[in-house]
Amino acid sequence: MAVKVAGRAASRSHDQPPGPATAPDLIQLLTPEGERTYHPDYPLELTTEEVKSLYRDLVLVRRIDFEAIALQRQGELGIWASLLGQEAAQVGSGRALGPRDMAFPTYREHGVAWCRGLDPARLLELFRGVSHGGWDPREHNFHLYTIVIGAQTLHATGYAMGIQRDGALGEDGEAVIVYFGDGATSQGDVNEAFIWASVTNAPIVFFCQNNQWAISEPLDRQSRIPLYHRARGFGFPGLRVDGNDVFACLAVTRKAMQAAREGQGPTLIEAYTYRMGAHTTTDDPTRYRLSAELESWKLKDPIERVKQYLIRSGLARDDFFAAVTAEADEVGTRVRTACLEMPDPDPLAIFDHVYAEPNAPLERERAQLAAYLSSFADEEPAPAGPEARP
Amino acid sequence: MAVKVAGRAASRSHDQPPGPATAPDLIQLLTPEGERTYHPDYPLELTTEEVKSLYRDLVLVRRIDFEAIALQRQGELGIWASLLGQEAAQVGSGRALGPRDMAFPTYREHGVAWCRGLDPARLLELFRGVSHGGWDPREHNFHLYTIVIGAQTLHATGYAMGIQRDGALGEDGEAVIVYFGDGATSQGDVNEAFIWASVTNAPIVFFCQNNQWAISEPLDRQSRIPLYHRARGFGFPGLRVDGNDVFACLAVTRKAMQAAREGQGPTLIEAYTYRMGAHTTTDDPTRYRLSAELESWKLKDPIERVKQYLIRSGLARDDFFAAVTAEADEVGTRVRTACLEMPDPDPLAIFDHVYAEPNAPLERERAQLAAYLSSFADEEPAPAGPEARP
Amino acid sequence: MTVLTLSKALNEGLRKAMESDPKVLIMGEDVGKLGGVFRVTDGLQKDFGEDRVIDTPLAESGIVGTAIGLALRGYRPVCEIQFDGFVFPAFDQIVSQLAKMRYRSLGKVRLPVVVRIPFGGGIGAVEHHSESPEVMFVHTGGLRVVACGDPADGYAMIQQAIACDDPVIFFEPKRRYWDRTEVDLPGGLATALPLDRSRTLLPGTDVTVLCYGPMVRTCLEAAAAAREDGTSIEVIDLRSLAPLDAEAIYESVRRTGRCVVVHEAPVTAGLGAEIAARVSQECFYHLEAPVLRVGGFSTPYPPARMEEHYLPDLDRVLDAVDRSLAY
Amino acid sequence: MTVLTLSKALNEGLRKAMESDPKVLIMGEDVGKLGGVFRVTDGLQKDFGEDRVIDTPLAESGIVGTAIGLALRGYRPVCEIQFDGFVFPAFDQIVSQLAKMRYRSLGKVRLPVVVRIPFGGGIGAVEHHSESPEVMFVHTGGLRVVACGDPADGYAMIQQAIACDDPVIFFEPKRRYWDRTEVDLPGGLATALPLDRSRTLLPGTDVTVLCYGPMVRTCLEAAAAAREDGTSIEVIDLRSLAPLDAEAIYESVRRTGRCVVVHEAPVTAGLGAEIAARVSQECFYHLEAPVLRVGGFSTPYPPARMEEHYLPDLDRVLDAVDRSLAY
Ligand SMILES: Cc1ncc(C[n+]2csc(CCOP(=O)(O)OP(=O)(O)O)c2C)c(N)n1
Ligand SMILES: Cc1ncc(C[n+]2csc(CCOP(=O)(O)OP(=O)(O)O)c2C)c(N)n1
Ligand SMILES: [Mg+2]
Ligand SMILES: [Mg+2]
Repeated sequence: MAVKVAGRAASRSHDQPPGPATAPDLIQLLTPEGERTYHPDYPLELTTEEVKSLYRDLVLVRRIDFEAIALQRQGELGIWASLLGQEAAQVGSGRALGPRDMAFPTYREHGVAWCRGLDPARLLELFRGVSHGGWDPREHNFHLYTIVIGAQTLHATGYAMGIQRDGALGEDGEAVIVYFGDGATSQGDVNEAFIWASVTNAPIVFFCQNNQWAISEPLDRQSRIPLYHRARGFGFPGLRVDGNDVFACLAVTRKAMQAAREGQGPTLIEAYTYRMGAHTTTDDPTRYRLSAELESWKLKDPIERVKQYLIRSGLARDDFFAAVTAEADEVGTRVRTACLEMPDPDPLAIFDHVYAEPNAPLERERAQLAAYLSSFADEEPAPAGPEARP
Repeated sequence: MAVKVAGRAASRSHDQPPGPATAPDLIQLLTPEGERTYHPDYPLELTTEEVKSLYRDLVLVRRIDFEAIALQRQGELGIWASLLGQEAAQVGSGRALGPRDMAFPTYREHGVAWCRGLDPARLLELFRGVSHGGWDPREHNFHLYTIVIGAQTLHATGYAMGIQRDGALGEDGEAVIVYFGDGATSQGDVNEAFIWASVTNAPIVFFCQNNQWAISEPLDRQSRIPLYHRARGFGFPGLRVDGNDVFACLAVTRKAMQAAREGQGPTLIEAYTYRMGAHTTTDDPTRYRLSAELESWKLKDPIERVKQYLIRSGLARDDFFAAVTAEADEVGTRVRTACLEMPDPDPLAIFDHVYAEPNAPLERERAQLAAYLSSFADEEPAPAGPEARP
Repeated sequence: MTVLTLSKALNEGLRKAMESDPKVLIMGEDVGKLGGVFRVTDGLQKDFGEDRVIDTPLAESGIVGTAIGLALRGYRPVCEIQFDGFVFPAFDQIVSQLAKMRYRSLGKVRLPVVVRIPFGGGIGAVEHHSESPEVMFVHTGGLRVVACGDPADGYAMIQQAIACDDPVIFFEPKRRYWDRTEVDLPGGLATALPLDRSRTLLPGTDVTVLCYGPMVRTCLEAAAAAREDGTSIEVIDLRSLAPLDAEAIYESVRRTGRCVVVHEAPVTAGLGAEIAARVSQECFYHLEAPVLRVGGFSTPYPPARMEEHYLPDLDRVLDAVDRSLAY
Repeated sequence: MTVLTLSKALNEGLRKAMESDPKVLIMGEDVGKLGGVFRVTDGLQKDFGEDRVIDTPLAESGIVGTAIGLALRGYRPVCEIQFDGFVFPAFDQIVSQLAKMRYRSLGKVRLPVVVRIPFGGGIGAVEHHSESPEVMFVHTGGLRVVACGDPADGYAMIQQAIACDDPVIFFEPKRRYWDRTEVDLPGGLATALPLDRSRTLLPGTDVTVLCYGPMVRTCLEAAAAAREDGTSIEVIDLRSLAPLDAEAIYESVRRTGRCVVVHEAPVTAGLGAEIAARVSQECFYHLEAPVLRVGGFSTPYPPARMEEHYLPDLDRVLDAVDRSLAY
């Protein structure tokens, strides 16, 4: 009963694994084999300590992610959005930020959160259902997770307009980075953010992690040309970086952020990467993609290539790798413990923080719920969930 | 108290009249002086009759527009959105359409409406407040006016997807044209339409009349690069045509529509023109733009140049021009009479056409209003407006 | 009779509609190979092709806006909004275009578009996945708004909604997707209750309880518990939220003299307000107690570990019934 | 005391707020040189510069979305939505972001954003220029919703809204922009009525009439006419639609025993429904008649030449008062 429509774009190719992006497009400083390459525009110089520290971050954020997946499987989290495969894009860009720069994440930027210094337990609160986020964005200059696709791109642009108004530009100035996915590029809000940023020349970097999939939809449902080209339609530069190359992500983001700080306006960075896991723990990617694709991307693993580089160039030995693994286990345990120890919120906290100013009708609702709940006080313990009572 | 913000785009230039678009950008087949020029990609050949007929359309739609402005001044219309200055963009593109093509207008496409064969009186109904439109889009393949900026671009794209599904593509196939303004390019919806059209390769032409202003906002509030470049960010061709050149608008639109029909997908056409009048009859452009700008554009008048061409090349003489003027007066009178003769709608028609299927609560409301109105039957005539009774 | 989950019943209803009318299309995010995050469109792309089951770009305004265009061309699109909280980017297209184009055209345009929205909480989800925005559409003239409460209704109502020449906002109680009941698959729609009619699920004499969507099961359970205490609750599933089957409601309340309305949406300016206002007026001399409303609080939807206290449950329904009886 | 139009009073209020707090910004379409289509921001860009009075790109989601970002950075943006019907493209940013970010952050984020919306009909406009969408925001926890009814309130309330740390949806009755009253310009806000309080404009004993925005004048005129016929109407301007000043309403209705709510928005699921539901419950034993609602019909807003029959006017208010008294 399938109908073929004339004049459609060439048939979609998501049964074939997306090949590597064509060479001239892709900015790369470290090959999948761990070979350091050089790019005239991105003369990145890293000390051994810096490379090791990047490696450590990559390993640690992957470990936190694994722990969270395990916690979800054990019923301790409601859901988890894994960053597996995107560690380099997140750590590379996250480490490119200065302390005064502001980052606006989606729901998957656990690696960036780590680089900003946010306690991973705070992320788990959200996925456990204890809060909707609840951290103070100003504490680490890391905004709350945003779940509505694309909405945060406008917040970030407005924030960048605030930096302009504060006179906080210049060599030592501030800039904003905002994260979003390949699917998000189709949302009106994201395109409006491009317009605003371009028209106001706002100090902002649009960091798109193209992980090839928006849940089950391959990239060709969102665009028929590479995403980084989108920027040129709005009049600012766009470029594509190997999203599995932490060096390249660092160098490219650093440069774009500095340009933004210095008043040169927005840049779109497309980090070409791959979502190695399911969309979230409730997703089943075997329904829509072939394992061959996954296999081909495994060869480009963002952590393995740094390890190879460290080994090849004799910068690190087994004891270093063992120490990082041990630290990862420690962090994993800490995260797990923090998760298990999280108290459930007080039911009456439903009414907290709705308004800054007093709100009489709401206080009345709070009092009513309090009275209602206390009417059960002498009965058996409250039911475990709304459906637990028959 | 004005604050200067560092790092903003170079200061806006709307105190200077926008100059002519740079030559290589602008597709032109007839100079402001009425000289015919040639463009390798647009070898337009027109018979004398065709040129005269285009001239006639230009004059007639301007005359209808004048009549409507006058009617508004006399209190017969609530408001009017003048097309003055945009006649060539509308007639050129409108005449490029085949009868089976579908056009989606904004609220200003009176010239396109004319080319599609819609009785101008129907337009006046809307601006008089007798209906919200009320014509059948299928009758002339001319959709209803859409007032919410940009919304119609998605309708047009969906319609074009329907053409694909109907198998109505090919040399004799169908395509869609959708109109919108320079301001509209900032709306999320318009950008989503670009995405949809690109991803589905829909048979659609996006026809943007860049009349330099969105009410009081000059183009630099919407974009820092020429609007036709927007398309390249989405992966389809964009081009800029002299919007005051009816030949060029005809040729460019004809070619883009044929490409769409043949399955080559969308094109963005930016018709570079100027809103010679106020945004609408309630607007006062002296508050925000200089008369020098207007004066410079008067030299590029879309009608005058065709007249000069006809005279220079000896294709028409005074009797022709006199006849067109006479016909214009006739059409003007007809439109005026039709407007004055429009009956006010029956109050109970408020309840008509809300639903296709019966709706009991609404019928009850209708009955209640009927009873209420008839309770005044033996009193003095109903008040003229809600505020007329003290 | 076949026993089906609500998700599967909707799937079968969609399949039947697609089989009987080639103009029926399905469009949305992940509706194709994945079959939707709740599997409501499972297998349909495989059987009807990519041109009839369309995985769209990730943009809800685009989904509804292009569906309007397809309807203008003669198609009958069924849009899926992935979760309730994501209908808002499409809000403008729904309230200013979908709802108004028939009126604008003096009846010359019809827009048989169905917008399916899985709605409500109780699944332990993160923010924006548990909203109940139905009253905003009820307030918008030109839309029909319905909610199905069980698989049998889901199967019939989705087909009726697709057959309807008006735009229909179709709410599906997401936490009931895996509930099962018997569904009369071969049975034609001819014998089905019309789409704009409520259904009395349980007759009763003491209190009328009105509900829809996810609260239908909750209220039936409450009625069963109340019966043991000797209270006879009449449970009416509203099904159609716009237009309301008002006469049926009045008839019941005039009999019982008491009315409780239950929904998950915030009580403040929720659908219960409209019902309470109407019932208070139309049954003024019959009411023994004010119409009481049970619903969400006037807050954003809380984090999952608090939702059991936010959502109306059996106890809160019974509490309201008791309060009503105490007048 | 100075006699000002509502438009000018709002303009003066904005000016005062901008003078006293350099973080206050104005943003929207045509708010700069043009001073807004209703001239509410007239002269402000000239005096405060283009960085504080920002002509934005033509996109309402962008306006509200970037305002949120500016608020995160410490600014207090006042967004102008050009007409009521154009708030819907910004709906998602308002209900899912602006309303919820404080809650999401457990109080760590405050968003002192004001969204100004000229609303209502009666100006003979084309489609989408006469809407009254206020109840949709009232239904959304986390927002404050207010409507000013006259120049004096406009002047004070806009300053209070800007000073408020919560997001405020600020409705301005567009057909009253050119109405004039005395405004106490030098008078400080200290003596002004708090933003969340209603105001009894006319005391009365027979019927309580509740109204806001454009209906304030209409109801005062109706009360004057009724007085001649010997009926004493108490007119209350609600001013704050969320939160409602509920106790003041109950107090009045308990005294009069009768209540009529008047607004332009469709009656179906309008704010009147919420008020009727609450009053019916809280004043159950005091009501001599059901709460009656006067408002728009359950249709899209009609063409201008029919609006006089759609809009509540003096006669329709009096008709409802008579019906209430007849119980
Ligand atoms: C407005 C909106 N629509 C739908 C969703 C449901 N949804 C959550 S994630 C997602 C896919 C996002 O894809 P992408 O932007 O590529 O980011 P990724 O998840 O791949 O990191 C969808 C459709 C949503 N969160 N918000
Ligand atoms: C969504 C929306 N926002 C605001 C308006 C008010 N408005 C009407 S026309 C207009 C300017 C449109 O400019 P442009 O797109 O350039 O078209 P033009 O009027 O110049 O033809 C505005 C802001 C509207 N109609 N719709
Ligand atoms: Mg993705
Ligand atoms: Mg324009």
